[in-house]
Amino acid sequence: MAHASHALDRDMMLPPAEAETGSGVYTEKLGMWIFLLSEVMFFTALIGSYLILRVSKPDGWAAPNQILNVPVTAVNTFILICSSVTMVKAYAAAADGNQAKLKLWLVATVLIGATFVGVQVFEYNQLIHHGLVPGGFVAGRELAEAAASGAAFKGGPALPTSGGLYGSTFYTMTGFHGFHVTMGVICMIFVTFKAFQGKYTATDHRGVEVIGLYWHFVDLVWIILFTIVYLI
Amino acid sequence: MTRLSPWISVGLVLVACGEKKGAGGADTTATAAPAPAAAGPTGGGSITGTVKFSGTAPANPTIDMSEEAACKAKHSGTITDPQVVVNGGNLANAFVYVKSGLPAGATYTAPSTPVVIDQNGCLYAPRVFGIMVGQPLEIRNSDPVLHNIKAVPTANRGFNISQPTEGMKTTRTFDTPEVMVPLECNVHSWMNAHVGVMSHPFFAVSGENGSFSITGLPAGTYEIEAWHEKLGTRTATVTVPEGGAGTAELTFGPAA
Amino acid sequence: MNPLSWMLPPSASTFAGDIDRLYYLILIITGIAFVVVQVGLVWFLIKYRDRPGRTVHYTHGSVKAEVIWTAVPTVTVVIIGLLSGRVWNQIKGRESVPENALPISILAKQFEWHVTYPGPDGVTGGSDDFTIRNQLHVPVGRAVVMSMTAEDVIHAFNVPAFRLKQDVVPGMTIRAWFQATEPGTYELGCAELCGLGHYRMRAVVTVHAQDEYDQWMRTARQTTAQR
Amino acid sequence: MTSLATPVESHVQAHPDNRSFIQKYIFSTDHKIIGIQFLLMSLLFLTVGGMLAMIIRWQLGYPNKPLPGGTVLPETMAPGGVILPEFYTSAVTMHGTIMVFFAIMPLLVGVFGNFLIPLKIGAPDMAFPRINMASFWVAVPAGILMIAGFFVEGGHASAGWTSYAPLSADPEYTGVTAGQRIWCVSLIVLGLSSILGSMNYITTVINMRAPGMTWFRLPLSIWALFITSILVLLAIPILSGAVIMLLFDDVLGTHFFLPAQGGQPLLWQHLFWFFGHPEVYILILPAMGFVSDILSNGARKPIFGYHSMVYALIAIGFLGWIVWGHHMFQSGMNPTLGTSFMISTMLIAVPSAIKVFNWLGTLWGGKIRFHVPMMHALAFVSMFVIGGLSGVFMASTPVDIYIHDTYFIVAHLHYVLFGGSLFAIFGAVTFWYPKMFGRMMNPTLGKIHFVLTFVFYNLVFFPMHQLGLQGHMRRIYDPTIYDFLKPLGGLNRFITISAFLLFASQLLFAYNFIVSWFRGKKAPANPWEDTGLEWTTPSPPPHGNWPATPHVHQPPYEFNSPHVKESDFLPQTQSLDAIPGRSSAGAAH
Repeated sequence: MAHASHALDRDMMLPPAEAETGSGVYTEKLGMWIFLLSEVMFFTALIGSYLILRVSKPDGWAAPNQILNVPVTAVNTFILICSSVTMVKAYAAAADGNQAKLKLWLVATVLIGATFVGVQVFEYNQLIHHGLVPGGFVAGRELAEAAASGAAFKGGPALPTSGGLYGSTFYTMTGFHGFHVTMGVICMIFVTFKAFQGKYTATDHRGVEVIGLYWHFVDLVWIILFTIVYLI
Repeated sequence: MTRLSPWISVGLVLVACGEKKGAGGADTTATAAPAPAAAGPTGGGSITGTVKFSGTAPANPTIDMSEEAACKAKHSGTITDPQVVVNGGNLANAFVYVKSGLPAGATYTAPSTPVVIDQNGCLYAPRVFGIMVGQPLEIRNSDPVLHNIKAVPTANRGFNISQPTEGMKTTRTFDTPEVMVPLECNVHSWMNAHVGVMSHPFFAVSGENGSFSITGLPAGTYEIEAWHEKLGTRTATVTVPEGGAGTAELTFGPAA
Repeated sequence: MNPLSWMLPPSASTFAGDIDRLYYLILIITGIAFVVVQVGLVWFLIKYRDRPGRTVHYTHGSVKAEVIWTAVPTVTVVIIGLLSGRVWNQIKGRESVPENALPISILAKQFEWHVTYPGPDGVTGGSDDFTIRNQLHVPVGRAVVMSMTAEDVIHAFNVPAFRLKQDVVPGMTIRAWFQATEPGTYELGCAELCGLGHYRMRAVVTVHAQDEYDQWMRTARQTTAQR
Repeated sequence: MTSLATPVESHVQAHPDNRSFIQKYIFSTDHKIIGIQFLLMSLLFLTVGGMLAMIIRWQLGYPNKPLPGGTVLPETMAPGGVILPEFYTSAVTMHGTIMVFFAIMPLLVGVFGNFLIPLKIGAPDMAFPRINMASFWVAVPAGILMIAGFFVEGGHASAGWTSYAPLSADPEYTGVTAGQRIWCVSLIVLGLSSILGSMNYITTVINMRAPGMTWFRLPLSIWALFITSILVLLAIPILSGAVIMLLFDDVLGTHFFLPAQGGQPLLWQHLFWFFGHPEVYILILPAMGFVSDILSNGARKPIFGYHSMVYALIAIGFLGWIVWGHHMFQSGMNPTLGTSFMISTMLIAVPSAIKVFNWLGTLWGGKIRFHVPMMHALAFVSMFVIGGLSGVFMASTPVDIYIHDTYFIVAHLHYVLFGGSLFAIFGAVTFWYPKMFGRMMNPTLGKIHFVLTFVFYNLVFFPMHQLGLQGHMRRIYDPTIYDFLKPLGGLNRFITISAFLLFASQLLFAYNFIVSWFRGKKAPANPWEDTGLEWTTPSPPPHGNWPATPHVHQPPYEFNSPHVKESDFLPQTQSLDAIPGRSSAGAAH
């Protein structure tokens, strides 16, 4: 049985107190995994509702690229994936004890994450300008006129006569994803500050690993959302 | 409330006797506009006139009140919904109000005396009336059954309140002028009333004989409008001399 | 009627037989389980109460007992489930509506039932239909199929005497059928909270003998046509 | 697992306590204080929920008669004391919401999850003490919001605790604007608290068990809380997602549940009950756990069939996810789905039956001590049987056609939630009260309270079965509108009178609870002669719980073990090797 004479000396990535064998991972990491399970269920509720609504009313949706600007979002998706790469780099640097690289990659992740959110805000702006809001098409704006005319629109079929479900699901799903990225960026800034204070060592870099888990999860959710919201 | 209800009941019985006689409930004559309580310009002038109806009045729908024995007992014979009430070519229950012509920026203070709407015999009384912005509307229930009164305005804040027992009173106000705010009861879908919310006190409702009178006006030329729940609106221009009376006759035809 | 009875109130539709039988079957099964468990519990409490000289039978359990009391409830509920499934399909199954059922459509709104009867053409949806508020008239001994929808919120069509309950959902048209067996008047109430007037959302169901129904139908067509 | 000859010196966990008052009792990270905070808050909500129940009962027993003392209520709720239909629907809604989310759920999970998990598994505190503190202080604003809703214009939410859309999604249908939004926001905030809490419980149980506390040495209360936490973790986010969509429908004009542009009212029901059925088990599983602990203690016997009890818990936790459709048999859902949901629902009766028979098996051959917690635990078993059996009626789809949305359902759910959960809570509070406050509750008052509660409880809820069988609908303001319900007026009044007496009986509990806190007899470390780890540390335990990490050598319920003769119980920390002349053989189960 391992005896730790002093809390500060021991490897904090081991269980904090003498205990029966648990999950084999340190508590913060286990906690994050469990928290992410909860997040999975949250997005399941949103995505599941979207799929049910969409399957039962197939004519309520626009084709890809009619309303949403897929190329811009594809680039944005690539940006977000890059941030996962920089996150992995930051973790590797932390595990190596390479402080300079840790700071560099963390800052990069923060910036790229913020860029993603910025592009999403820009996208929302454009959509609202064209007339798509959570409640559907805004009367008098471009999209509402196009939907009312019943004519083919932007290389696709005619727009659905009501954009209600389209706007509802689009903004709710992408909005909550964006909210999660924003929260991630805020936490990441906090972690970056701690990195600049030299709080992460080769033996104890729990914060970096835990935020990394969250970050990859948010990325993964986006890839699913991008596929089902933008591409189909 | 209890003091009033016998009279209203009598009124309702009268209504029920002759289909074209009464205008429903306590709506005896034109609802007098509340005395102006200062602020905006007033005067001794008035507009009087008659709301007419030409042609054959449409038959009013009958109401099957069999499920509400307590209400049915307040009526006799076939109960009809007094939507269009015409007496000898005169149209009752038209809301007449000054639409324009008052000095710009004139403001009028609402009186604190409430306007009363009663629910009696499962009908609203009065059926059409006016109220000033901020003036209390007292809603009464003289029936031993549940009524809920739901206002479905476009400019004002709506309300939906219930009065499960006889004798209940509730007060509400409106804060924006609106012609007209429909009032309805979700329990008895035949029950409808309309209230005109005004920023000034110059309005009236045509009585049994179609007559109306708007008093207290300063001299000037006014556009007045008559609104009827089924027949739409008619407008007229009236000039009121200082201290004198202008007259107007507004004629509705059968609904288009 | 004895308010403390475990019997179901009188019924007036063809569903009642099956539903009531199932109810009584479950009542008997659960009644036996109830008595066995409660009596056993009380008996144990008396027999094994703490008193001088009592020695405890130290045990961690018995696999045999576990198997028995897993198997018996499983078999019982599966049997109840199979019996129920059959009856359920006869009542609510999509294919269960009899061919010659009389069509009626019902619109539920806060806080009324609007019943639309077919005109002389015998089907609902034509211009000869007529609508009556809060009154459902049906002939005895003939299946009636109702197409139900709601204008605003969810309501529930509930005639206890017919043992029929069906939510009425805005945006959906739900079909439900029944066949009345006893002429008379019954009450139709809303069973799904639909707002402050929910409790007042009541209508009368009148079951007529066929000739009386035809007579009623003629009169109703005339009076509603006059409106 | 190694057997250790003597308790091993390990690193020190309890440190000198030099925290300030605020750190110690207000913004405390100590799981025991947080548990007590949850206890006080949820007992307060239990009272509010109970008062709402009195309002409901008054209206049903004496329709349109002024509520005694009702004139203190504002004109928008009860003018002249006469309860308005809109206030009645609000009261029905908030009684359900408050009891489920702010009373029973925090009482079971918030209070005892916090208090018991570290103490029973031998941990110094939760895995994340600060997140634990946050989970309480997030619940507080949620509670304040929920209460505030009563005082806003338009009144509180009135679409039922299930908030079926579209009634809940558009203020036009209820006249309630702010109240419904507050309801939504409060539940979203409370959901965050629950998720933080359950994440903590799960991590703690997995990673912080004391040496020797293997999975199958966990007391059933901890197993139950563990399974419950998993259900909370996975179910609450579904509710949050659904409530967010509901809120958006109202505030942002989205169309998820509004049919005008293709939204689906039934989608709300599917989401709500996909959350809601696991929630039902969240509200009963911990109670089953506490009752198992108390019954074994009272019977002075190991729990009968420990392993099958654990598997039954797991089975209920698993099956709970595939039965939600049984709330929707009459909803217009495809009837074929109804049949499959019926089968899964029927099957869930099996693990429940296993638990009941195992409890009886535990009593069989025991030496039963009738202390107050034991009485409540026995009442739980008896009442849960009734609630479980009445569930079979509505599981049968054809019978459900008749009894759906009637008082039969009300009777059933109260037999489970009051007869079940609340009796277990009374039992658990009295059982662990000495550990929480270091004092004993008065047993005489406790017994009087138990008897009165048990009698009046049954007088209130048992006749509701009959109301339901006569077709009495739920949530109706005035049953006398219906001719077929008129003969039930007397029964309704009888229930109302019993309900008021039931409520009054709870004053005894409140008195006992408060007075014992200050005046109660000082509690020894192990007043009930129990085997659990929490009884090896003083009452109340110090910050850090034990001077040294306890080591576990025994299964949880070793009462009257043949291996010890000196006393009739063998604490989990007791090594048989430490007792002269004993060997560990045979004790390991």
